[in-house]
Amino acid sequence: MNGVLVTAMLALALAVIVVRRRTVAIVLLAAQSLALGILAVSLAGGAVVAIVLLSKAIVLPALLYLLIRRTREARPVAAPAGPMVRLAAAGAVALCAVVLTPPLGLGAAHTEHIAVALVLVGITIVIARRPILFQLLGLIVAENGLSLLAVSVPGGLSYVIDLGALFDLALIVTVAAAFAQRIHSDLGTGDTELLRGLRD
Amino acid sequence: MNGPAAVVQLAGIVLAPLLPGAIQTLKARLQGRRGASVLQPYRTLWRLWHKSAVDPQGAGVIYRGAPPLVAACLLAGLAIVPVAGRAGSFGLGNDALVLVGVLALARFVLAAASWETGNGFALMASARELMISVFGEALLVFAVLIAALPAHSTDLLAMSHAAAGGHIWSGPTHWCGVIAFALVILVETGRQPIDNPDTHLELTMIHEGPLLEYAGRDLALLQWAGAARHWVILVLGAGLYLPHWGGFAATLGLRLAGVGVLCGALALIETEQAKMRILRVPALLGVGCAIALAGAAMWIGGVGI
Amino acid sequence: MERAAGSLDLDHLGGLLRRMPWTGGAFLVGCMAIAGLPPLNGFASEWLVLQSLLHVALHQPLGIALAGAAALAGLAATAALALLCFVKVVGLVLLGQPRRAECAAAVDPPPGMLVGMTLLALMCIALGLVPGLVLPTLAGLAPGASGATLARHAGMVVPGTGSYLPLPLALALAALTAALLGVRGRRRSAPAPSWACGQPVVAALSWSSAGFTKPLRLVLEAVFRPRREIEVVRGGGMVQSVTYTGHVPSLLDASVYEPTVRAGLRAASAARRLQSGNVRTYAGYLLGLVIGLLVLVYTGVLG
Amino acid sequence: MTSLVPVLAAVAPTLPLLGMLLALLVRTPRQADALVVATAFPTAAAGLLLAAIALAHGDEPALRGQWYLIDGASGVLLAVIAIVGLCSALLSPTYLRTSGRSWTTAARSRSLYYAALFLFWAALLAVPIVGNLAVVWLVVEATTAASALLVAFSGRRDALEAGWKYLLLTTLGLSVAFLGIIVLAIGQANAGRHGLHALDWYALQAAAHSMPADPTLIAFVLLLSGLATKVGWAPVHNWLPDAHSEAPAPISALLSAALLPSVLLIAWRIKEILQPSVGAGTTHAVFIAFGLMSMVVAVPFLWRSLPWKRLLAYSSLEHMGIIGLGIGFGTPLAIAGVVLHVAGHALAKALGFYSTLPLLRIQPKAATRAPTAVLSDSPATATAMGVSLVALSGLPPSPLFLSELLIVLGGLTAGEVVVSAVAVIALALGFLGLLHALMEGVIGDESRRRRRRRSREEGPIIALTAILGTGMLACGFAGLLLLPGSGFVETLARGTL
Repeated sequence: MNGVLVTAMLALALAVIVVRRRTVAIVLLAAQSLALGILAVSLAGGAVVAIVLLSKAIVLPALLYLLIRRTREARPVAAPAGPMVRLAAAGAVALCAVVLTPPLGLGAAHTEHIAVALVLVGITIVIARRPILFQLLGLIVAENGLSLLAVSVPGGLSYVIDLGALFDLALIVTVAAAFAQRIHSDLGTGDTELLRGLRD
Repeated sequence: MNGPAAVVQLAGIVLAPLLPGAIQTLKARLQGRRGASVLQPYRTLWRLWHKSAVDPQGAGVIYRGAPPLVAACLLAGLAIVPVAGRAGSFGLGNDALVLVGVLALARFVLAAASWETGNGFALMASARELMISVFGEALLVFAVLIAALPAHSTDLLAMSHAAAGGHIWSGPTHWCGVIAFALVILVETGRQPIDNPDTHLELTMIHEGPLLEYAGRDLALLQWAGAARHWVILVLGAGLYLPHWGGFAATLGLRLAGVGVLCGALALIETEQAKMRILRVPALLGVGCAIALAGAAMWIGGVGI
Repeated sequence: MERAAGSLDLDHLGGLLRRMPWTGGAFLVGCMAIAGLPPLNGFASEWLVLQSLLHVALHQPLGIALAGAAALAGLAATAALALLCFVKVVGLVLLGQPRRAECAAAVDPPPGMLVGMTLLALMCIALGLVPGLVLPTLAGLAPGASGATLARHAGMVVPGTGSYLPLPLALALAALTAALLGVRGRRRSAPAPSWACGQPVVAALSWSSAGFTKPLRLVLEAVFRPRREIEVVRGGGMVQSVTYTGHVPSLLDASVYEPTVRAGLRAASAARRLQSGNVRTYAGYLLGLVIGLLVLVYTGVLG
Repeated sequence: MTSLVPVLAAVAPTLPLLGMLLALLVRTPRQADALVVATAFPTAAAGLLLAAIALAHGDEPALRGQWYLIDGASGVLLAVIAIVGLCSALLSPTYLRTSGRSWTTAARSRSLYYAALFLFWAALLAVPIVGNLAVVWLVVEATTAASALLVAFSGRRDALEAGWKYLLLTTLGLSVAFLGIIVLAIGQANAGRHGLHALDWYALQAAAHSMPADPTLIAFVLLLSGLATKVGWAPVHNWLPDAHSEAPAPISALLSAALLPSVLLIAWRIKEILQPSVGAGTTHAVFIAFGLMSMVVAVPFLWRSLPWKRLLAYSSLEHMGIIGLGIGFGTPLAIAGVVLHVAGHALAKALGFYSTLPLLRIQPKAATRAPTAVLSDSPATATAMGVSLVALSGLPPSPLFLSELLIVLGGLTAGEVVVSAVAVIALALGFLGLLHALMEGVIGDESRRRRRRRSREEGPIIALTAILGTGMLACGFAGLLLLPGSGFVETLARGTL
């Protein structure tokens, strides 16, 4: 059961990098967080962990959806490369992660590989997608990868770390949302390609 | 024992004008002319001594002081060069490099004098002379080095002792030294291929240029200095690079014979050789330096000692 | 001299020795010392360097010995070059006719300015006459000095090689010059213009520094590689004017420094493309770093 | 005295948090400024006192509490953060008065600025104090959020771009670092130690020998590459110049002088802890690689005539490289150099950034183009800029000269001759860039002497130059007399916490 959920998380991450519309991407991300929440409950069942992950599955997507409504996009931002190229890149990065990570001490090597793969795919999403929202989604995917590994630590990390991580993620996402909204009102679009003023 | 050696060195003062005289007479005879007698330089010195000097416009202390200072330098040179392997104790030491320095001082003073008078020909001549001396001094120092190799010192006495006997001639180094020093003799005495001593065309002069402005006793002193330069270089050449052995008397005889041979050789070269283009002279001296360097390399490499 | 003659350009001076005896004298001593002429300190130090090079040629293995021999000849040639250069400087500045009105009216500066120069000139002469006193202490300073200090006396006597006794040499030269002056007696001399093929001597005939060094520059053309532009202006079928501008480029700057600086700046501007401004490229650098380190760990290079 | 430590360790970070809350409540700008002064001084006092105690106890093992751990290095950093924080807080009113437009309306932006500043300062003070690796990560993540807001405070498009890049890149880096922390947590959990205190510095060091080799190496690599992004080492340094040149001057000073070295302290402690299991060779190689790369990458950028703050940012890149190199060498001499370098660099860089305020008033275009002949406009600003540039370029009176000398000597004693040689060459080339800025920007040529405009704003900059200048000289002499061979440096070099 857990293996299926973990693989589903990776599949959802790869879907996020492919999909064109922002709302669909947010739904995919919510699904990924939900899968993570279910996995956490089935593994350790700690109350705190459950609350944290369920809030990640619900509150964050809601916040992002709110952000999209305020940053209306005339036409979706053109992607630098075709969806298939992006998918191939993400797949390659995931494969690298799987090959390169040695056994990290968890019983399930599968979870370790997927967790590291998720973090690296998160970074690839930031590289592959131009819109600010997708870069933010990449950030959250990487965060989900971390939570996946954190959840599967035998005995679980202490609640202080979980709550702290959630608080930090919330802080970062709100600040990022403020940035996204401000940049959108300044530029008129969420495309980061226009943000290239500072170079040497 | 230094007495006789000192006497011979001092005799050099008197005998010096004999050398250019001998070379001129030999050259005349070779060219089928009767030529002046060997004592002609003495007569010119005597004549000049009794004529009045000249004050070119704007001539100052350097112009008037140059002839005595140049003559003094050459006298010091005479005192430094040992004649037959022995030197009078004049207290000036017998170092070859000091001799090079003294000759350089004489050249400096003459060039300064030509600047003082501002005479175009004198300046052109001293410019050429100093240019040639750049390569000439390098060659002279090379020759000194080759002679110093067996002696391990630049002291002329030690060098002439090391050059005594026949053993030194077995290696190629000494022969390279001979070639190098031959060129040095041509440069220092200002003989035909490099400079024409008896030219009257101011544009071609090198050695006589600065003497143009002088007359009377000043000119006599400078002419004597020229002759003394011959004596110093030829005696040095004979001492270092002509075979000699035996006691003081034998060496002295051989040394004077050597000087005679050198005068003959110079006369022969002067008759055979036309004057070289001035800008080609450095190339010739460069070849001399290369030969000397090769000789030194063979000695250091231990070839044929 | 700049205060008195208003300019330091060699071709605009002349005849300062008679008008500024103290400064001229100190300048003359300085030039003779640099040119390495015997009674002064220049020759003493040059003599020591020549001796040391000779020892290098005598005692070192072949390669170094040859280098020593070549250096020996090189130093002698340089000394002659210095002699040529400083005769020219002395001639242009101190001797001959003044080339400008200010030089004619030049006078010695007040004593305050003279003290320094004269002191240094005297030190040049003093050091030149008795270098032997200073030599042992200087030799002791050399790193790894074997402690075999040289004997301390006026002249320089280096055991196992030549000896240079400047004091007796200087005294001999002075005495002989005085004697010859005495022998020459009162100079009966008539004023006469200096010989210029019978032409009256005019200022235009006075030599410049370029003329004096022309033979050397011609001979060493391959080394100097002088650049000269000759521009002939023709008008109405006649040559109106010919302007000649020539200069000797400094080799090291042209062939070493400028190319290096240009290459450095070009490389720097190429390297600056690293900061391209695109946030996605920057994230790419992070991904590359992480994967690179993981590869290093995987292949065992790291740890 | 040590009984005070737990109290101070708690008070130092919480005071600014209190200030943050008050800043959000306060209404008028004048009240806000008064609040700043009211909170800045006590916090700085607490920080400095704690630092003093830590430095006094430098040669004994670190002061350890239930949740805090303070050793000699954290003492130095606490002092630096307190001083630079105090100066930044006191200069903020001047900045706000002259900064013109900002992110939101005038009244709201001032309290927002102070709130973010105090949160940032509190988190900074917490970093050297907190004794747990995971909690330190959380605090650093908080600093990122707070400082991202401050970087984009001026609201211009460039500021937004810089803020977004800073936020995005550093958060990604920290996620990678957190991955490393979790791998360590797994190792600790497998060894039977659970909960928060399994990740305490002290607990990790105790378990260092028993850690499995492979996972620990992966953890070390992930942690280092993550923290490298935050420290601004090449090749992940790209956010550094943008963030520094767009942030308000007091914030850039805090970023460059305090934040980068504190994250470096974390990396240093991780190196000390994981060294037994990962192997000294690897840790030294990684640090030396990062250090050297940063110094070499900084050179081409320093050669261009950069705007003033951007030049200081690239100089920070170079100096963080030097500190990384020093830690990589690890010999006592190098460690002495590192400690002195952190202090000296902080003061010099802070002075450089503070001199931006009067500079921008004199030459407004200096924000986007290199300053020219500042001396002719305002000698006071020119002196401040000149003192900071001379100090940063490592000319003898500045402590950085001594610290760079110590680091290179340390490198030679560690046998890293080639690395030291390359480092010295990189330093010399970097020096060319700074020298160019000094001559062109600060002094400029005589011909363009414009009439001097004396403005009343020059008071603070003159005071700051004097204070920070004497601070630097004091650092230099303290470093010269005390550091090499002292117990303080021995314990740091040994690395036992």
